[in-house]
Amino acid sequence: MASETTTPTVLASARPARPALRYAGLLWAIGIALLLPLFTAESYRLFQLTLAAIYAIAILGLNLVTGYNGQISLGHGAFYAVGAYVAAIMMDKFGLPYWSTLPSAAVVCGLVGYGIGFPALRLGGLYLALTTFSLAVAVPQILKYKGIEEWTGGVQGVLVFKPDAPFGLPLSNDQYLYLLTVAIALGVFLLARNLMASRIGRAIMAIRDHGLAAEAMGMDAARLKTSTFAVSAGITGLAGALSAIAVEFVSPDSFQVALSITLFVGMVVGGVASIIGPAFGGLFVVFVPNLAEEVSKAAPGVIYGIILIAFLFVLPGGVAGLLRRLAARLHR
Amino acid sequence: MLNRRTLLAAGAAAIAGPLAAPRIGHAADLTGVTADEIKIGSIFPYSGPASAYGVIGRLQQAFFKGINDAGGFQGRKLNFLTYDDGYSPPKAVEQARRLVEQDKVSFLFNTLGTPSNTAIQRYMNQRKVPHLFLATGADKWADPEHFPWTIGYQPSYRTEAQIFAKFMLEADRNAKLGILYQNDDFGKDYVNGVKDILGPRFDAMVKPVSYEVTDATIDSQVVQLQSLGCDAMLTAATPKFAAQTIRKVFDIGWRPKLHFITDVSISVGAVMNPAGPEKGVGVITAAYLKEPTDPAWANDPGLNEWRGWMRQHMPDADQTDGNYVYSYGVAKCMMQVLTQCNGDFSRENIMKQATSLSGVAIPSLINGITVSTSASNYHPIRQMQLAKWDGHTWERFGGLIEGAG
Amino acid sequence: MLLEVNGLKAGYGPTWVLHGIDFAVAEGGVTALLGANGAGKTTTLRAVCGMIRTEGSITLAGKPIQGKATEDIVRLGVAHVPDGRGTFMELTVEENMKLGAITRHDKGVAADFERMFELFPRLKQRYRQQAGTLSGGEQQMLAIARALLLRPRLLLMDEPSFGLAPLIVQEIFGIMARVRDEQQVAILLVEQNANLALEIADTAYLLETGRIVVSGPAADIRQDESVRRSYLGY
Amino acid sequence: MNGFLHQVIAGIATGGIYASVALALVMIYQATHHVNFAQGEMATFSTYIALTLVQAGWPFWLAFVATIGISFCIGVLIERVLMRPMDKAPVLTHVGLFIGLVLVISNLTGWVFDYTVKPFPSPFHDGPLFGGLVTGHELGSTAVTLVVLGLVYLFFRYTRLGLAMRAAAFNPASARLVGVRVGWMLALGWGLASGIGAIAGIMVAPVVFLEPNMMLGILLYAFAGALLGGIDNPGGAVIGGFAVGVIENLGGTYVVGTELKLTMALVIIIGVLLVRPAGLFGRVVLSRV
Repeated sequence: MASETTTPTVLASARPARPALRYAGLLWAIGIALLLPLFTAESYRLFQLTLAAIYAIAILGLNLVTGYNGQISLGHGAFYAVGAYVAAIMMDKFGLPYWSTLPSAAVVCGLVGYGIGFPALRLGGLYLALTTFSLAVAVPQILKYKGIEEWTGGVQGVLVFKPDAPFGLPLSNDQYLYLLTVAIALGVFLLARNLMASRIGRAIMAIRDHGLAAEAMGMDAARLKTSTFAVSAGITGLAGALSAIAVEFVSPDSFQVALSITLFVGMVVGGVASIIGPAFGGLFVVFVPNLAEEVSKAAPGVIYGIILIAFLFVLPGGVAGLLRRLAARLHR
Repeated sequence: MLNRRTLLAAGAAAIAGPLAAPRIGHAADLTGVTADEIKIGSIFPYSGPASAYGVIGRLQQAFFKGINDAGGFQGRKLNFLTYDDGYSPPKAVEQARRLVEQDKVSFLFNTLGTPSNTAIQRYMNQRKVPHLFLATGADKWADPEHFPWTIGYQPSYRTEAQIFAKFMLEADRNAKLGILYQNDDFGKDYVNGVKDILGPRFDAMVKPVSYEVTDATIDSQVVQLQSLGCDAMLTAATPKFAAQTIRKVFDIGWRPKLHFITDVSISVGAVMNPAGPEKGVGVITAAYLKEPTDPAWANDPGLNEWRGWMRQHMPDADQTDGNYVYSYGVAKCMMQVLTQCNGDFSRENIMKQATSLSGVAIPSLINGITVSTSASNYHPIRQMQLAKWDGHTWERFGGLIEGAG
Repeated sequence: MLLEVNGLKAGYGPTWVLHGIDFAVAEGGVTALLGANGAGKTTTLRAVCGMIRTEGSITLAGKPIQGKATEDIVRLGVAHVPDGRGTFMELTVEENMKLGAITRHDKGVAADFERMFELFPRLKQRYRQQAGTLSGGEQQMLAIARALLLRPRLLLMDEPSFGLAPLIVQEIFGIMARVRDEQQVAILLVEQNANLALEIADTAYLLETGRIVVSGPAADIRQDESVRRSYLGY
Repeated sequence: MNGFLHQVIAGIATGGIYASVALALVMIYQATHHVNFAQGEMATFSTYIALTLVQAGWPFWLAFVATIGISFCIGVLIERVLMRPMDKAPVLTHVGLFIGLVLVISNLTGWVFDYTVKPFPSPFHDGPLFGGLVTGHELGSTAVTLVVLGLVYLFFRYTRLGLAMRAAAFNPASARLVGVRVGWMLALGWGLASGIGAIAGIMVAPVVFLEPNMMLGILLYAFAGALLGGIDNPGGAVIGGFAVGVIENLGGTYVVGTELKLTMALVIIIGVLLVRPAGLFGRVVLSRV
């Protein structure tokens, strides 16, 4: 659907300087690769790929603020959780349609992110990292709080339902959800790409690289930083909402600290300050733990940790770093 | 969306008929069963914060391997597929779908954790795949009307709390009870159980105080309960915090008339001895399992069977870990179901036999406690027995108590 | 010659900034390295003490030091007053100075401290203060004192006049002249202010985009009208 | 009033735990300018080593010293093998490495030493004192924390090596230019932090009991304490640790309830940081150009 038509045209036009033909082929290949599972994969695989796409969106959000803007967040799982709960509560308590929850989750998380962005301004590097980390620890506990139990379902969480394909499309829930997620992911990735290629994007990176200089150049660094935090949180919140719909369940245990760590790992593995990197990060965090488990049932965590460390040894710049090097070689 | 929901509700009602009585199933669903094997699915937290429970899954791997090495079960190999969910519900959904859709297991067995099982329960019932003997003490699994394919195993925490509350009322109608509970489904079930019994008197009689698993100590909570004037205490905590509680209560010189403790935390080796055996004298619990480090069971034939099995199949495992006893028992129970199937391993029949257990004795259960189920009784283990710590062992007293269920 | 450099290439990324330069620093005395912004002066100093990637040969008193780690080169008696002064902002003046002598285990350290206080009386006044609170000139003095406390055979100085008021620059160059006259140390001085540098130097080299274009006794270069016009711009 | 006093004292006792771990965090920060997320897991692992030695019949204090030594070596080894080859990698990649380290060590601990809760012996008179207000162990371990703090202070303040380590952490480029072997200083820093972590683990274990996740929550509170006191100030971190212990108890008991006490502690800390971004006792780096 959307992926088929929008991918080649928009991406190609976003890179006008490049020879369009060379990329058109690549983009068609990507488009086909994205659509292929729809017809070949079992619904369980589709579900996994859907999760990977959702994580990719969430990681992209994190990458904007941490990778591009240099504000280290170890607590993006908190926004993911808030997005998921917004979706679940809207669907379960108010009977609202699933599609309406997505923009709402993004907006709510954007506002929360904006709020967090203010103290973040005053907290440099490490302090911000640790503060956001504790936010990630606190959120599950806040979700359990009895004062809001009526909404959040307390420790029991909230069950929701997957949507059917609209307009009588001959697709299963899993197929439809996969398409929807991939389409949204493409949209978000393109937006992020265009944002980072724009003047604002350059300013966002300038703040990371030369904070004082950027300010001296007349940029309103504070506003830009809080806005970046908001956009980042909004994107991650959107992913959270999608996850609630795909998993059909939210509970405090779904959003423990490990989630924030997972997102961070995905970002580093995919490639810091890269648009395409998070897509690989999403695949990594969904599939590599299963792989680790195949290796050792006794201690899958040890294997996963070793794979992660080895991966970073081989590719300190993540998958995106590797791609950049390959591209440079091709161009030479 | 509303349409869909009503539709589903109607659907649930519609399927409830045939499902509530799986025995009348028409075309037998033999997924996961071939002439040479039966595929069994399982999910445990082998990694992450709850990995302590991974040992349950590890014993079961060894258990089914042992059966296969000895020639299999009625000529079939029991192919036990177990995956890690890291105690994360989304991951549990993924693994459950992997087991059901990709590996095509016959049924899921002993999946662990209330959140993870909540996340997959509806899926399992929509797919009509047996979801047997969940490793969680939540009360909600016994709901044959809505979820005929899901059945729990152990007595619920809530039932245990009800037993404690009744006992307290008999001892002292005006006791003031302090509850220290872990702020999750496990802990809250104890609060709810006490509420069930005390009803409107709850607020006046009870002071519940919670702790988080991330807390370093529970000192503050214990001090708080003491200064609020509580004269009875219920500790719904995991072993580490339970041991801390017993020690702290003693150390600050607080001597509550009654101190109840969840049966999750009655290990002599991991709770009572670390706390200081003399500090816990008089603490009361309601148990259904034999505790491997309790000298009372040193020569118990049932536990000796388990010990012999452990020596043979898991010689390096830590025999003081009660999770192994639990796991061995539930695996035995599973074998009883498969035996009762009498060669018909359709999903319908497996579910039917799992809900037709009558008085099955299991070596790990306190003598006299048996497993019984029926189409309307989805509480396999309903009995417990009170026991008091005497400084060396849990001294059982009174008869078996049938839970409210 | 104390320091001999032949065919030195050096750079940061994949490209070279220095394209094969030769120069030498005699025992004692001041050698000046002049040139415009971006000519490669700072790069040369960094190359000498092993902070960046290099090719070619560098020998100190006849022994090759090319490819050695910075700390090992420093321990052979090469002190470096880097651009930006390299002050340990969080530490006190005292600790900064102690760090200068941290590789020394001889008995002369105390006497050298006294000598530094004599050269830089202001450092004595600010001895217990956090170094980050010093003024730019004071930090420059601290950096020189730190370098001298190593008792170096070769002192590399990167733009000691940079960003300082003329009066302070005067003071610092005065002290450098004293050091040159009173102490056994060769100085390799990088300066943009050529006039100032040539006053104090014995020999000078002129760098342009990574190549040495002029070399000779400082006095000759000072006098050479055409060099002054085309390269030094005064 | 009695209850209030008890809460304060219980808070100080728990705060002592946070303080000792916060001290280890600050140590490694001073020496490497990294915050090691695997610190807690490393400390737990060390504590198991100590337990193994004690159970093998070693006298407590001998096992204590040996464990510190072994932990020191493990710390140095990790720096040499894992961190050294990656020192040119971006800082976010380092955080990724720390996460990998947490995964490996925490799961390894459970795998090797089992998950059951184990009692850990206390070297002090381990019983209630002063009517149950504190235990002998709590007093003893607080004393050990303070002694370690004193030694750390003296080491950094008055020894050549301590100065070189601080220089290497603050400004590695300049440190090289005065001849400091920066690579080894970082390795030593890891070793020291790992050793101090082992002390913290051994002092904490008798109170909270030993199990593989022992440090999970404690590490978080220790972070909070270190942030509150100032991540570059060992003394501040110790005070911060005690303060967090008291704040969470009083807040949990009298203000928001136990469910939100962690959240409240965080809000307070963020509040403090907004006013004093470098923590209560952290040094703000002044610089003039």
